[in-house]
Amino acid sequence: MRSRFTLGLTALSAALLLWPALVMAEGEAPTLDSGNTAWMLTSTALVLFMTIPGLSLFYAGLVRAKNVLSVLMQCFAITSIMTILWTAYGYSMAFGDGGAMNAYIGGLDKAFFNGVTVASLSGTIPETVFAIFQMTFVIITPALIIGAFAERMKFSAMLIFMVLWATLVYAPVCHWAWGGGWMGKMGVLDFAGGTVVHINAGIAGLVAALVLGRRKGFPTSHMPPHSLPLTVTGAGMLWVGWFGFNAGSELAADGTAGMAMAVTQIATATAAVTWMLIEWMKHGKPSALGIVTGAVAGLVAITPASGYVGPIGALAIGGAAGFICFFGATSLKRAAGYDDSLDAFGVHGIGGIIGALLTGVFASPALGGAGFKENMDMASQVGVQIISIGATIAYCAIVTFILLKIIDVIVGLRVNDEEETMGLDIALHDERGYNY
Amino acid sequence: MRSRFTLGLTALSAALLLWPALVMAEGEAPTLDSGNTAWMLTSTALVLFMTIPGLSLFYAGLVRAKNVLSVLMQCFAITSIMTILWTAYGYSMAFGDGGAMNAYIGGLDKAFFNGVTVASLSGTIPETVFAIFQMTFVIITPALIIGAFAERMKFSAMLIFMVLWATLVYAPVCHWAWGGGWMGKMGVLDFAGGTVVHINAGIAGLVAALVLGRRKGFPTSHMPPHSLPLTVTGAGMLWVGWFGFNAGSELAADGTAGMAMAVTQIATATAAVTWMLIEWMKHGKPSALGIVTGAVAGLVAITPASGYVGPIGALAIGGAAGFICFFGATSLKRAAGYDDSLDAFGVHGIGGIIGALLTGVFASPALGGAGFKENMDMASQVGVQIISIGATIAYCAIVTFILLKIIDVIVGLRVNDEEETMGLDIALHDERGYNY
Amino acid sequence: MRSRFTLGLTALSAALLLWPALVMAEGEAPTLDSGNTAWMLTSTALVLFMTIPGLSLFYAGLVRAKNVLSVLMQCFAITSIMTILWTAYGYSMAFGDGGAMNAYIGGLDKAFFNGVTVASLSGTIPETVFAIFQMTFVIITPALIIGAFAERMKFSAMLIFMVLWATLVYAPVCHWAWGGGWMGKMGVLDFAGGTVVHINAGIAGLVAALVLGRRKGFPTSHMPPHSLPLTVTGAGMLWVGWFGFNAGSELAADGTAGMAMAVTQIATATAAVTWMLIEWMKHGKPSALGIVTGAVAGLVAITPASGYVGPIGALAIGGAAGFICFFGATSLKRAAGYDDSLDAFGVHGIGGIIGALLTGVFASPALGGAGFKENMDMASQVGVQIISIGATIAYCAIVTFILLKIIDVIVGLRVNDEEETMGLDIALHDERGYNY
Amino acid sequence: MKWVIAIIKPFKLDDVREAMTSAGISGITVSEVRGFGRQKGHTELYRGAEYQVDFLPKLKIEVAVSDNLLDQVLEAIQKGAQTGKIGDGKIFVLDLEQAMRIRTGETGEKTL
Amino acid sequence: MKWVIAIIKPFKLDDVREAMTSAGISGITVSEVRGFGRQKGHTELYRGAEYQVDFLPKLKIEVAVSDNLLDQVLEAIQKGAQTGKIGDGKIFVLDLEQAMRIRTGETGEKTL
Amino acid sequence: MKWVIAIIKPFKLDDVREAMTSAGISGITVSEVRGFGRQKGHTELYRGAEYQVDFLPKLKIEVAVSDNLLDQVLEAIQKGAQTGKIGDGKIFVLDLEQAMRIRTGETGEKTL
Ligand SMILES: Nc1ncnc2c1ncn2[C@@H]1O[C@H](COP(=O)(O)OP(=O)(O)O)[C@@H](O)[C@H]1O
Ligand SMILES: Nc1ncnc2c1ncn2[C@@H]1O[C@H](COP(=O)(O)OP(=O)(O)O)[C@@H](O)[C@H]1O
Ligand SMILES: Nc1ncnc2c1ncn2[C@@H]1O[C@H](COP(=O)(O)OP(=O)(O)O)[C@@H](O)[C@H]1O
Repeated sequence: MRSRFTLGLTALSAALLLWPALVMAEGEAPTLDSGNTAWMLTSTALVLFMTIPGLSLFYAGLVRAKNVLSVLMQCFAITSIMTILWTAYGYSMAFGDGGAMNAYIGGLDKAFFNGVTVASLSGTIPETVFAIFQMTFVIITPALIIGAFAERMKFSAMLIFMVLWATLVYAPVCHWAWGGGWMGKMGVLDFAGGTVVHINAGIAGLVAALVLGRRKGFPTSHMPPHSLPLTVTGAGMLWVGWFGFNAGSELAADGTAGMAMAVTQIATATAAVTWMLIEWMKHGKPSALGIVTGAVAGLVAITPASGYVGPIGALAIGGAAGFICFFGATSLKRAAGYDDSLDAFGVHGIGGIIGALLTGVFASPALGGAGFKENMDMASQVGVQIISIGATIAYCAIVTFILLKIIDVIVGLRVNDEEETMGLDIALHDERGYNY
Repeated sequence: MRSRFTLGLTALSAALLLWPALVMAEGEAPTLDSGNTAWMLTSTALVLFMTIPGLSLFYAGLVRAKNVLSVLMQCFAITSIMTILWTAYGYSMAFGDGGAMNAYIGGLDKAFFNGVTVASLSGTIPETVFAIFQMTFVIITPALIIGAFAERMKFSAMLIFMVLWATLVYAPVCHWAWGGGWMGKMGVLDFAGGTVVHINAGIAGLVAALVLGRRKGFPTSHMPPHSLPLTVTGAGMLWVGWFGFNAGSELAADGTAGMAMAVTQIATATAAVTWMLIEWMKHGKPSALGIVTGAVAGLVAITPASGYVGPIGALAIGGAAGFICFFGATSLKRAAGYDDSLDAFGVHGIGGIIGALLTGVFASPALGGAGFKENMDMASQVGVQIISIGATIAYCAIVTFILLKIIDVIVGLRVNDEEETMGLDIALHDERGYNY
Repeated sequence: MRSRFTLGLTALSAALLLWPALVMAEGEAPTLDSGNTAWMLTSTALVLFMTIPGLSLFYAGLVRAKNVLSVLMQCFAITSIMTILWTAYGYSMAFGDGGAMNAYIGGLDKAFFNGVTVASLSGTIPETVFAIFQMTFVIITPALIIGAFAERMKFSAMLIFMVLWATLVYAPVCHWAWGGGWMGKMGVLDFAGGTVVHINAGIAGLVAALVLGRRKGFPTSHMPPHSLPLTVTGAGMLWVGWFGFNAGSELAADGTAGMAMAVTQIATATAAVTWMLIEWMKHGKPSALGIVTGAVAGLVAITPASGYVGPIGALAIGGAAGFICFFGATSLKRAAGYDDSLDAFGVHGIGGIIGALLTGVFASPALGGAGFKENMDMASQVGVQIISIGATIAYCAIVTFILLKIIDVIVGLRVNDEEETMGLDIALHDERGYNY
Repeated sequence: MKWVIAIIKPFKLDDVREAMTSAGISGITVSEVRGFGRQKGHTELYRGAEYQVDFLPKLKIEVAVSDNLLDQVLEAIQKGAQTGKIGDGKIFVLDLEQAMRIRTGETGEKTL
Repeated sequence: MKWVIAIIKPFKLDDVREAMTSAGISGITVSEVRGFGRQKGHTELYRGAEYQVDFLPKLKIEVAVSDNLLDQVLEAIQKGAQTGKIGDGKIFVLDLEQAMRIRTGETGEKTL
Repeated sequence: MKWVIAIIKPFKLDDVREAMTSAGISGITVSEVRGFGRQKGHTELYRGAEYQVDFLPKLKIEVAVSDNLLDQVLEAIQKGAQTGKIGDGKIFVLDLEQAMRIRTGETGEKTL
């Protein structure tokens, strides 16, 4: 996310620039821009829309009817709890000033939105808007993880885990990349959350799938999605909402936001078509679940790249994501034998890694990109990307593993066999999804 | 809803302010701001989205399968009819000049959008945008009421009632609070519709539930929601759309809009979590229907407060709404024995009262709020709030009661027993919701 | 779509205009306006939202359960393929410079978004945004067509047809009207796509319905919609998204955009109510499917008119659309005997023609409109509208027919009887919509 | 033993079950069916296409009873399901040769 | 009296009902079932997980008939349901001991 | 011939079908039913309104068998469906008088 001004200056003609340029030269702070604010208010709504109802429907359609509410409820509860957590201390830990520790974590100076008033600005938009835009990110990231352990985790254990995970994994990694921490300082390119959101969620999901173990009956008995229309609807909503995610990460309504939206569209479509074609060739028929999964893989992969690459980069990243995630969510999962129920790792983990890596390549101006960070070339940029990916994977995997093990001892992670057979909706929530 | 300028001035640095300040000093009218207009166009779309599909899905999921279309149809028909009514005379009655009667009702000078041209402004946005933004409010308010009499009211009677109610209740109360009437003059704080929308709808719902009587079989036979996934989806859409409702009521993309969005998010999440925890403690399990109902209660309660309170106020109002509405929609309803089918009163009526009241408290700058109306302190502000709440309740209850009684005599309010058993979809609309 | 400046100038007071006016007087190009850009980013999201999930749900609910995924999949695949096509050459063919052939078709100078950079502007918004806003139009137009041949067309044939149709029909007609071609030069008024989108899609649908023939069992055996709640939800989404379609076509957040949104709302509501009342009178009961179909008819008809007419025009156009399309989708279809499964022609074809025609009438300032094209009166404007409608119908019908015949020979258009009986979901995609 | 099949109106299920329980029945099986009979159906109308629906939603109750309970059970079902209006449904009795409880493998009347 | 159970292909319902009505039947009960038999099912595939579905959607028709109508009814069902392709289904006949109309309490053949 | 009706727990379907196939059965018909019996149901709670659900989802398997296969089939179903916990279900056997294959019109044991 970079200042609107850098870009704005390029785009504006000299005459019109004269006056604000003079003002800026005298060291004035940026002022509120109603257009940028309008777009960021909208983007915040769009990213919230990604989680509820978007992602929650996408996931809900994929589980069996007896677990449909458990998934919807998890997404809704995460949305609510993360809002409070972010208000209380998350925003401050991620974007506050960490003093001596600032390379690793922010401070508590902004706890309970302390000092964030109606008049506070963050660049050209109100700081409240920046804070809640970022809030929608800390909402969707844990929600993505639930895809990995759907249909078997206790609701209570899930809540405890998510609170700890957001505090100990999300907030620090977010600070590293965007809040002034070491990763950003090192020059990582992560426009909208390749490391912070998707790799983080994907790895946490993989660890959770391994620690919790497989669902009863997996993989011998078949567990078809109970309602693919819900899933396809959710996928459409994710696609639309993702415009806020990626183009919103510019924090302004300008040329970069426009390009971010364009490459998001192109990469997503390319990944969807790629997945469809591979499936058509491999299995003889293209499926609705296939094409929407491909689209999500494309959305994931373009996320870190969206403000940095051009149309050509989008085609390449989309194609790669469709191709590699296809094997991640099918062959790899079957070969390794873990039960990543809804492919949180196969799509978000793998897609995020592909995207973060290729951002280092297609940011190249020669390939239509916006350029590398200062004093970097493709090699050094890719190096920085790899370090960032590696650090995120390692840190996230270790902390997630420890957290899950501790929670397992204290409250237990899984429902018992009878509850799993009966379905989580009745077992944990005393309600049924459908009464036709 | 206050002028962008008041706030803008605070936020802008002196240097930049100089020029527009001079201009304004010369008494120039405000000019169109594309950023504010962009946000208000978006907000209008968001608030329409709250009714169709948002609220209509929320309610549709809660009824039995044989009545699903009746609810969807009522919401859709209300959307259409209110649009015509607002165009023809509603907007003029609410926001036109009432001359000598202006304290109570507007005039007909703007009937059929007379004088509202492409060039008309309302503050910094086109007047067309203001008029249709307000139109989305007169759409959702009657739609909220149907929750109280779902599954038993005649479609024809419903239409007649809504037209009369919007004319004789909504338009005047809207004028009182926002159109230059006595309530606004008295200094009520109602940012986005605590009295106008929610108390109004909730009270009308309660009266309707009492006049129509209970559904056949209530409360002995069980009437479980036929599709909670629809309800949870609708709740998510309401949450997202509500950003337009509350942050849009600022009529600008500025710091107040940002804060309104932030407190909306915080109060909603707090109410949702509060409801979930109470249910967990009282019944042993938290439910999906519970958490989403809590969220709606939070959205309702923060509505009048959204432009006036800060994060602390939001936490308090959300907590109070979750707590009190829980008992309103469960214990109170059972104790009193009325059949408010989908809890229009329990959630909107009670939540609206809580919010309108607490706005008078948490607007206090000492509690992080934006301050009371001129020359008011907390006591006098709360006094004004109470008078406004009381007047709305009394006026709405009386007129609603009279209207329903008259309509009952003329066309009859309820379907007959056989139609109720068969379901309204077949009985009134000759169609069935599902043909699997 | 006209420049924000024309209108802005009218609306702005002299003092504030002075400075920018001077600048413009010196011949400066328009510069990026963040407010307009914010609105266009939003509009792009809204129009994508119309197709996925909006239209896809609208159509999906109308088919039988065994074909639900086929429809969702077609919409999703079209979304993806059209994105790639538009990026590769569609945008260039429609909006590029066609040199000597420019009256009929654009060139390939902008293929693969060549020259469309972060800094490129289209008026006051980034060109990327203009290009993807237009992309969402080339997505929805083919998606509309599938309503005509739902439940029987091969997926492979559908894909081939759509690629060729978008290339040979959509791109040229789009260029004619909006890209600098003969129709625009002649002075056609088509604000958001009466000819380009709706007549085009409706006629292609009619031809497809005739070439493919009826579904097995039509019209003797009954094929009730499998889930009207999906359809009503989709209709609500279409309505909301259409604000981006129509008000977005102004390419700015200004008074014309506001009026476009207002007339969209009014015409849609009027058409919905009109349809409801006719059905009530003719069949004794109003239906949910009826009212939402009426709304879509209204949305279609106001599309070409939205930037040119006022509230009175909207009431008239909405009423006409509701009335005439009612007979188009019921009596006409039954009389003629073709199987336009989901009424792509009955609603979009007929509604588009009504709207395009009446635009020429209600653009009249005497009727509250924005005025005719330069040097035109109502007669000449209606003449131009008729020529444009006629040319679109003729060109589209002929090319569509030829394309379908060729594809039928090469890969075959229809699934076989057994696949049709079994349902396209299993037959073509190896999946089932629902597993309750 | 007898195998009793009753077709009833859906909203009468609770009444019938209670009546049967009072008659000493401890297990029944219910399924959703569509019935065609003297009771008139309704018309459905979708975009002008009319459709006469003759099949109405009914519930089918199946219960295995010992011979000596049969009469009481028939009476219980009839009482519970009756509204006196057309479409109340039918009760059918077939002979049941054998019954087995899966859990224990026991057979005969004691399994009912 | 006889209790006739027919398993048929879903899209044949209208034909069968018409044939039965012509044969003098005034009431039938239909339910949705899944059938496993000689007719091959299909494959479903979700993200690479293949699943062989052997159960096909069928309709079960149940009808009580008087002994003298039995043959005509069997013929009517067979004619109405036949496509000649595998999977057309089966008809089963059981003995029916008693029938009662709930509304009136009458029993015997006249209730059918 | 016999008409065998088994009420089982839904997740046991695959086991039962396999056991029956091994016992020589080539066709069965399955439907979704709700069972009321000794097995306790559960509570549902919607906005404070409690509801005791006594009906549990079960599957009903219907199969026509020749007399000589009956015992093996009963054994197969019992083995396949048994979990040893309450609610495993029941098997009922009725006499089947006649069977016909719709496609061919053949009747008797060979149609099963
Ligand atoms: N001969 C029959 N065989 C099987 N089911 C029947 C028969 N006759 C009626 N039914 C079932 O009983 C239901 C009620 O029958 P109907 O003739 O409508 O009213 P009534 O029971 O009052 O005579 C029908 O909907 C059908 O499900
Ligand atoms: N022995 C049986 N008992 C119960 N139902 C059977 C039996 N055999 C077949 N069916 C039912 O009849 C349907 C059709 O049988 P199938 O063997 O596929 O074809 P066909 O009827 O042409 O021989 C099956 O799907 C199943 O529902
Ligand atoms: N007398 C009966 N008639 C018909 N169905 C029965 C009868 N008794 C039990 N059932 C069916 O069998 C199922 C299992 O019975 P239940 O008493 O719960 O356990 P168990 O089979 O272990 O004794 C019930 O849910 C019901 O569907």
